[in-house]
Amino acid sequence: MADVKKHDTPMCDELKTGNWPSFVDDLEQRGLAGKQECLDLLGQLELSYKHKETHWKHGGIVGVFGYGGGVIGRYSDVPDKYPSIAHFHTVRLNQTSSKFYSSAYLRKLCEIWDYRGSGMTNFHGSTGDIILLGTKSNQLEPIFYDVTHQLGTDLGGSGSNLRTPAGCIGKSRCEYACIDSEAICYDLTQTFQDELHRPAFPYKFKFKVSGCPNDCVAAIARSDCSIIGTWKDDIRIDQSAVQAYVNGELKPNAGAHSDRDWGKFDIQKEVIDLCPTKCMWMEGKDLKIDNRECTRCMHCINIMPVALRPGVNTGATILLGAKAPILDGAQLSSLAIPFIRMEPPYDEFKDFVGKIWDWWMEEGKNRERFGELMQRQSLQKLIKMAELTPIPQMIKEPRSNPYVFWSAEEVEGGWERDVKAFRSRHAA
Amino acid sequence: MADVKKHDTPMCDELKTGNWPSFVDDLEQRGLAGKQECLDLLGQLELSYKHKETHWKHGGIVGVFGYGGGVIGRYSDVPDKYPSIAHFHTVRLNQTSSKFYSSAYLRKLCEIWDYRGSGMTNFHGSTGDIILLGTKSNQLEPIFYDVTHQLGTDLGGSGSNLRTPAGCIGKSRCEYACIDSEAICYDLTQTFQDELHRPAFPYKFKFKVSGCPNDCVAAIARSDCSIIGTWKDDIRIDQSAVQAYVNGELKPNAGAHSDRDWGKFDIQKEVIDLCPTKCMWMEGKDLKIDNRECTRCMHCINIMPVALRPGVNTGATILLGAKAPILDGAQLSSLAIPFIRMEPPYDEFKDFVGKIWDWWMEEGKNRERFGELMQRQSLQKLIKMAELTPIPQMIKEPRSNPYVFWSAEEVEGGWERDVKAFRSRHAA
Amino acid sequence: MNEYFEQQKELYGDNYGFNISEIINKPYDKDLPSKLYDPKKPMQNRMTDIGPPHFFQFLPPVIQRNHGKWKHHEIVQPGVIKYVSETGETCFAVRCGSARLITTDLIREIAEIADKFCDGSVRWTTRNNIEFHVETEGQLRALLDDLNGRKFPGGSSKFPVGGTGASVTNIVHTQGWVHCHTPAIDASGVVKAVMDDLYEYFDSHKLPAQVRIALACCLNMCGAVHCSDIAILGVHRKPPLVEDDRITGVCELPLAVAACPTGAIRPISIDTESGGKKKTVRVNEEKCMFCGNCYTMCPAMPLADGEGDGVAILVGGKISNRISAPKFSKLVIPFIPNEPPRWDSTVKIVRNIVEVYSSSANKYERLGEWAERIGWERFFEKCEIPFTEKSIDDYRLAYDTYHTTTQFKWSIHTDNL
Amino acid sequence: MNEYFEQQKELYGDNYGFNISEIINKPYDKDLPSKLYDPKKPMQNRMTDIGPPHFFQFLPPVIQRNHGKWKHHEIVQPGVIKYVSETGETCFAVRCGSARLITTDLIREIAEIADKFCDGSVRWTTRNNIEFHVETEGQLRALLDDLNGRKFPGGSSKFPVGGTGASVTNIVHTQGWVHCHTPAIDASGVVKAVMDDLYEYFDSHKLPAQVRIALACCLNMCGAVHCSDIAILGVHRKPPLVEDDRITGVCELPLAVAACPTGAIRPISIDTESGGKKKTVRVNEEKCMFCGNCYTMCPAMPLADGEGDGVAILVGGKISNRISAPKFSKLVIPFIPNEPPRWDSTVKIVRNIVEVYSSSANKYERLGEWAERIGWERFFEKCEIPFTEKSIDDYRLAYDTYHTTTQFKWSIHTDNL
Ligand code: SRM
Ligand code: SRM
Ligand code: SRM
Ligand code: SRM
Ligand code: SF4
Ligand code: SF4
Ligand code: SF4
Ligand code: SF4
Ligand code: SF4
Ligand code: SF4
Ligand code: SF4
Ligand code: SF4
Repeated sequence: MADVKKHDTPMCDELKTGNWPSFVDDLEQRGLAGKQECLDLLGQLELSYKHKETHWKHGGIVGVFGYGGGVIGRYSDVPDKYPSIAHFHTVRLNQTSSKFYSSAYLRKLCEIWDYRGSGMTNFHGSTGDIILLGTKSNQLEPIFYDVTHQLGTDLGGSGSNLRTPAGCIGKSRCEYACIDSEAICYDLTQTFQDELHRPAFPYKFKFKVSGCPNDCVAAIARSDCSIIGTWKDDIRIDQSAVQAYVNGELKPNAGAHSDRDWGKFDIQKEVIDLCPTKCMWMEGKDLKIDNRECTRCMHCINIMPVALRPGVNTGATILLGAKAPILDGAQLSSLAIPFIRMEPPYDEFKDFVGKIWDWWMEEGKNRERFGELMQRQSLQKLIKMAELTPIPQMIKEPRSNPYVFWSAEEVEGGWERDVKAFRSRHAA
Repeated sequence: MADVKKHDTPMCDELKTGNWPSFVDDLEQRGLAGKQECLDLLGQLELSYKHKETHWKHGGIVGVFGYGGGVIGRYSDVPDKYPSIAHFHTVRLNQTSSKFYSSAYLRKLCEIWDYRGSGMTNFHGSTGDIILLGTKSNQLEPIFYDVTHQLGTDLGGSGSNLRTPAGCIGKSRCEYACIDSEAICYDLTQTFQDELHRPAFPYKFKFKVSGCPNDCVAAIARSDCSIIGTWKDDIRIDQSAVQAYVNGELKPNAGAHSDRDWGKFDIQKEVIDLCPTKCMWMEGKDLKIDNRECTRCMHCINIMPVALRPGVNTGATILLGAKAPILDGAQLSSLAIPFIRMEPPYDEFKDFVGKIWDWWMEEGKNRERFGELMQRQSLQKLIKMAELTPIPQMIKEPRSNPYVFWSAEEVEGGWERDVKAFRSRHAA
Repeated sequence: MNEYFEQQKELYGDNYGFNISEIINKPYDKDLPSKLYDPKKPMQNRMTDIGPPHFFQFLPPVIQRNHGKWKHHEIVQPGVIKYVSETGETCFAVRCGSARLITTDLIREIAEIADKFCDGSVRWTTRNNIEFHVETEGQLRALLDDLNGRKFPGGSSKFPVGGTGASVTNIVHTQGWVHCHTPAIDASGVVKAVMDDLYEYFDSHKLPAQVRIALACCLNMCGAVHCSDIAILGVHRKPPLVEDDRITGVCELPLAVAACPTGAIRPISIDTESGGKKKTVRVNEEKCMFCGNCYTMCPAMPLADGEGDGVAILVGGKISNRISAPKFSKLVIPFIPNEPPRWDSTVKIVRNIVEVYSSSANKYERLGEWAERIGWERFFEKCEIPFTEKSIDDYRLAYDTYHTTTQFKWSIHTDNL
Repeated sequence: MNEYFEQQKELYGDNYGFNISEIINKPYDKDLPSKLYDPKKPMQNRMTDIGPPHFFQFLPPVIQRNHGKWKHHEIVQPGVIKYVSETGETCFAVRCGSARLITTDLIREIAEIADKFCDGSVRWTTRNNIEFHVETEGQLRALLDDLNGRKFPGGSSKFPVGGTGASVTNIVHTQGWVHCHTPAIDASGVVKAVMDDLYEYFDSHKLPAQVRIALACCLNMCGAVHCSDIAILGVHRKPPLVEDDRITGVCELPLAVAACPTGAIRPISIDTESGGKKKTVRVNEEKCMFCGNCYTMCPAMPLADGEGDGVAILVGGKISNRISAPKFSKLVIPFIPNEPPRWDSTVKIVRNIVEVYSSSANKYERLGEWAERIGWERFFEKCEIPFTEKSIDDYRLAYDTYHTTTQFKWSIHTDNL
């Protein structure tokens, strides 16, 4: 056993029981196997459990040469007690598109991290990065050289720059994928490395790519630019498989409800009545869909994946502006482009991104997210700056207030008016 | 024929044809029968049709002694052309609760108005007043003496005061009335004559009273304080009448759809499925309602008025703050009191009104409607000032942002904190 | 006497308005004011705060007897509702359209009809229709015949019967060019033109549900068009003029500045011809949204302009709590020019919306419920209304109207993508 | 080679990350950085902007062969999904819970399993679960047995299988007291406590629909809890301290002032002990809503406080566009004290919500859809959550949450009226 010091952590220890994987046990084992950082972290966490307060200082600015992000500086405010974690910076790495790795890759990563860091990680961070949790300032450059040269992997984002894009598993494993979310995620990450590493934005910016409206990467809630697969043609129907569901030969929702007796599958109640647009009906044994009325919510497809499949004329819906509540309140992304082809090299999409970034970099205030700019300057402004066409799909409903802006050019006779002429018709 | 001058009004004249009552014909006839004002008004309207602009000057302040409202000053901006309407002030009179009048009352009113005014009226104004449309400044005091002494009727409101309350026809003719909207309207009008006549508010204030949630006086959209009848117990059901509807013996919705073939009445489709809470079902021949889940939307009762009636444990829901868009955008009234008894002398309700007025008069800015104050200072403030209990019925949904205010008293240990003590636990 | 009325009397003491016929039945004394009113002693003989007469006195006898006892009703034909009381009595209400802007002569005619058929009683509805009440089928027929025969010289009906059930009833409206100083459109003329055109929907029950139309001649929205199935709204499109010459005389400049919701008005000093300085204001025209609030506060800032002003159409509002909650109307057509005297384009557009709605909505479905069910993209498509950015909200609560889902329908707007 | 991968390669030229095994398979050279990196010539040997390796190389062979060809799937048991390809091939995905905060040793163990059963491939889901892929039923059983046997010394599972279908899957969460400077609560500890308690819902399919739980340790909401079925949110309740002594040294005062969304911070000058003047700020505590944005901008304004900080619970959010549009979570419990190490009250409250939901919602109905269907008054009643004014919105878009209809249900809140 290595030469390490274990702190007394009675409270943390209570988190060893129960069935869910215990990070305490994991850390303790790793610590006892030679990583003092893990034990010191548990020690400091125990102190936090006692004080009910964090023991990390306000982050300092640290990083690697030439990059404006990728490292989060962190220092303990009780360094004397836990010296091995006095410096405890995190390093963010670009994850792979759908977070597949080889064992060799992981092992190499572990070697690097055991040598240069705490041995603790987050697989993965909320944005999607691989998070290497805790190292010292003097290790940052070596880590950078290690991961680039020896792991073929670059740093992720932090600060006012693009963050590592993320996507769902998409075509690797999912039959619903209308776009190649992994390839798009890869392409955007590569294309925008400069934006990722050298902060030039008013604030952070995130891309997320989901292959279909189920949105398994939470793009609509968590990315400034949400790319979500969809289709324009008809849902593909295999009527015999529909019957197999009706007859109970196939399990509804692919078995997602297997541990409770919900009664016999009822296509009317469980599919047709729940369709939000009520655009489905049975005609004898055939399931019919009025596809023009369908809003592609995925429900019927989710319920009967063997019988129904998205159409084949596919592309993406682009929505903009999602963010957490700071400062103006949380936003979901709002529809900007109802349908755009997403085939490499994605030029049309990238042109669009260029336009919205130009606008934001021109007009965005310091620490103003893209969604806040949209709110402050209006959807009309977005439409103008991104050269979009206003369409009703962009809104939930038309405005109810009458406070419409007009420009002089739109109004017959313009805005030049003559007080005298007015008063000649109307005595004051 | 009296000695009057008719103007050439070719455009107005085009409004004489068609089946809808022609105000042009009415005015012209009255004019030709001796009222120059009516002809001058048509003349000036013709000019407006030509210029597509109003020919009334910005209103001046006129009124009767001791009252701060009830008269809207108005002057023509082309008085030379239409001298009889050079002054053209309107006088607002308190209408009766449900706008019933006797022929004798109307005739007397006409006599007064022919003598002292233009002979033109609005029956009624949007707020509900009788509007006497057009008189001269020197007639205002005489009109006031005439209507009070000889018509038993007072002036209505204008300016920053209470406006004449209005109500639906209620118990006079409607089987749905859960509260006596006419009596309440009368009582409020009488009780608050002082507020109606002597502006002491930041801006206008309107009461409207509907006997049930059908809201035939548009209270929820058009009054700062909306009083809407409702019931707490069960919908009364006459099962044999239900069957009469099912069998086609009674017409659904009391015959409101008689001129189109909508097919045979289908209680499932037309009532049960449309119930917003889906709290109804058939049990054999009986219609059942889970009344605790009912939101008293009136739909089922509207469809089968012979079979269903509101409960008998009745009172009102009070909602606050409706208004037109100036300045902050339109508001519908928002729920403040889910249920309050409305029996004379309505003390509990009037206490409540006193509290909200006190708050508004204390805190409201100039020209700030009550609803705008609510928005500016929050529902929480309303709850506090009106001594209400916060309940979920007050909101559509709980807040989604986490920006909660706490007071020092609510927080363990209060807000006094010691920087030194903090820094003794946490090195800076 | 009636128990209910006695109770009411007790509550209010011997309030002046409780014996109204005594007052009313005295002949009109034109000279009374000059006898009573002395400008030097204005409080002398002044009667104040009397309010309106108590309504009960004006009710027809059958209603007095059955007040609070009504059991159910049936619309026996468009415009005629039969009420049945718990006492077994019945009453027919006959609803007639009205221009609302009516003269004393027309009121006298109404009084005459009331005397002839209705024991002298008549009422107005909350939407300005006139209602007569009779007790028997026979009286009903006679009343309807009488009403039917009354026409204006130009041929229009004086008392068209209708407006009940699934119909277009009277248009709630405002003053327009007949009396107000801020209108962008006329009221009475537009209403006449639209109702003439929609008349077939007024005297029939053939719509999916009631269609309530309202008109307001400016953004103050006295017609409360903000919650109507179809709203006709007068809008300005040119920023206010500023009359430097008279502004300080007629306005408090700080109030004018404060009036602007967008902060578009700022105070400035300008040089006068005489070499001095004069205070006035300037409008940042890019920030003006033509609400007219500055003009309300300041007569020297008029907005009205024959070319600039016109009609906006909003749809889909409602007030009742039936099935769905009350809703605001939504702006679907930002501008139609003023076309007096018959506002042809406006009339055509309103009819088109009514007809498309009528042919597509479900029974009992209000216009706004229908639009929400089919989706607004489909509404614009079906009604062949061009969608413009003007329908997109950019005011205070705009974010809540953004479309934050991938759920939408393909429509004419996306077909070329 | 695989056609898809060839195409991808073509697109990106011979990008560094396209032949990843060549790089990876070289042994780790600890001294490489010191050989390559020279602080005086930092650009020397520096490799930048390479991004991540191309994902395709890491896919298991069966997935490489069937990329883009999957036809349908079936969840054969909680945590195990069988995919069927158009080619006829099948693949089983096995999902294991993970603490997310994991050590290199645990990652090595994962690598070992991947080597043993999955041709060396493994992935993480968007919710931080671990997924292994095998091709045959036999491999599946062997893998499951292996996973089942792996436990930590304290007894917890290293790789619990579950999280598919109508279950509670992994809690998306954040750093908490393990790494961040602004948290009001811990993250890992709370998650462990809640997941231990809800474990039966993780490895079964017995809920009406999926229940997604997220945790964020402060209002920055890195866990993006704003759209979760159940959200556990760390909140402060005491205004920031102001460290007059060091504030000018560590903060730009104007930035701190500007950071406050409610304008609660104003700059002031105070007298120093030495008789001079010093700049600092003061907080109008009545206006503070404890968002922490000032602390983000200024280290001399800490909010954290053992008594003040704790948990808020929000519910009813969702992300998918299935049936209903994505929704925000709504605040239903404003505060629960921090109770390390097992946050008993929080755990109990979360379980109660899950159970009431589970027993009352319809099949396929997400928590928020259920709450909206039964009405929020009923939600509070059924869950026995006291309603407080803290749940009422008073921020920017508050008006849109006011209740503007008479439609509501009677509930425990109105029973005494
Ligand atoms: C007479 C009047 C009340 C009054 O005090 O004057 C009245 C009278 C009745 N209303 Fe109303 N409503 C009257 C204005 C209203 C208004 C206010 C408005 O339009 O400004 C509303 C709200 C409109 C809205 O939602 O936009 C209104 C929404 C209703 C409803 C709900 C209809 C719906 O589908 O949403 C009902 C129920 C029904 O029609 O079955 C109703 C039902 C009724 C009933 C059946 C009530 C009864 O049993 O007596 C009355 C006859 C209805 C009819 O005309 O078919 N009344 N009713 C008003 C007639 C106006 C007119 O001249 O046309
Ligand atoms: C006469 C009437 C319209 C009508 O043709 O019936 C009317 C006429 C005027 N209204 Fe109104 N309002 C009338 C009912 C309304 C209503 C409807 C209602 O009461 O149900 C509203 C919408 C509801 C509300 O109160 O918000 C309404 C909202 C306004 C507003 C906007 C108020 C706001 O807070 O948004 C203004 C502007 C103002 O107060 O400065 C306004 C201002 C005016 C003024 C006084 C014009 C002005 O800018 O000073 C108009 C005088 C016209 C004239 O020359 O006669 N009027 N006004 C209505 C009063 C008659 C009556 O007493 O019965
Ligand atoms: C593996 C993963 C994608 C990835 O790239 O990692 C994934 C995989 C699948 N999702 Fe998902 N979803 C994954 C995160 C999500 C998320 C994101 C999130 O939770 O942060 C969502 C949005 C959640 C929300 O709405 O709040 C999500 C909403 C769905 C839905 C919509 C469910 C609904 O009722 O609203 C479906 C459809 C279904 O379940 O039938 C779906 C369906 C599926 C299918 C069936 C797709 C397929 O055919 O492969 C996959 C298996 C589902 C299962 O677990 O039962 N997936 N899925 C993610 C697994 C997370 C985990 O470890 O538990
Ligand atoms: C590490 C991570 C949490 C985690 O445990 O996974 C994280 C950690 C921090 N976030 Fe975050 N955020 C992380 C994902 C998110 C997300 C989720 C997402 O990207 O999907 C969000 C919500 C979505 C969004 O972008 O709005 C998020 C919204 C914030 C915000 C609020 C931003 C806003 O506009 O509302 C802040 C505050 C700020 O930027 O000043 C913030 C700030 C921070 C800081 C840098 C603290 C600060 O005040 O400076 C945290 C550093 C913690 C530390 O010491 O390691 N973090 N942050 C996530 C990044 C890992 C990764 O790269 O994969
Ligand atoms: S978002 Fe759609 S395509 Fe992507 S994994 Fe989820 S269900 Fe599959
Ligand atoms: S995808 Fe959704 S909207 Fe389209 S048919 Fe299926 S259930 Fe209906
Ligand atoms: S609001 Fe209700 S009570 Fe009043 S008239 Fe209308 S339906 Fe009758
Ligand atoms: S009143 Fe409305 S909510 Fe109540 S049972 Fe009838 S239809 Fe349903
Ligand atoms: S809506 Fe405007 S223009 Fe029309 S009456 Fe009211 S204030 Fe005057
Ligand atoms: S019209 Fe309205 S927006 Fe324009 S200047 Fe006047 S007050 Fe401001
Ligand atoms: S939610 Fe707050 S406390 Fe937690 S990691 Fe993010 S910034 Fe730090
Ligand atoms: S915590 Fe937020 S609201 Fe309070 S002072 Fe700081 S920035 Fe302002």
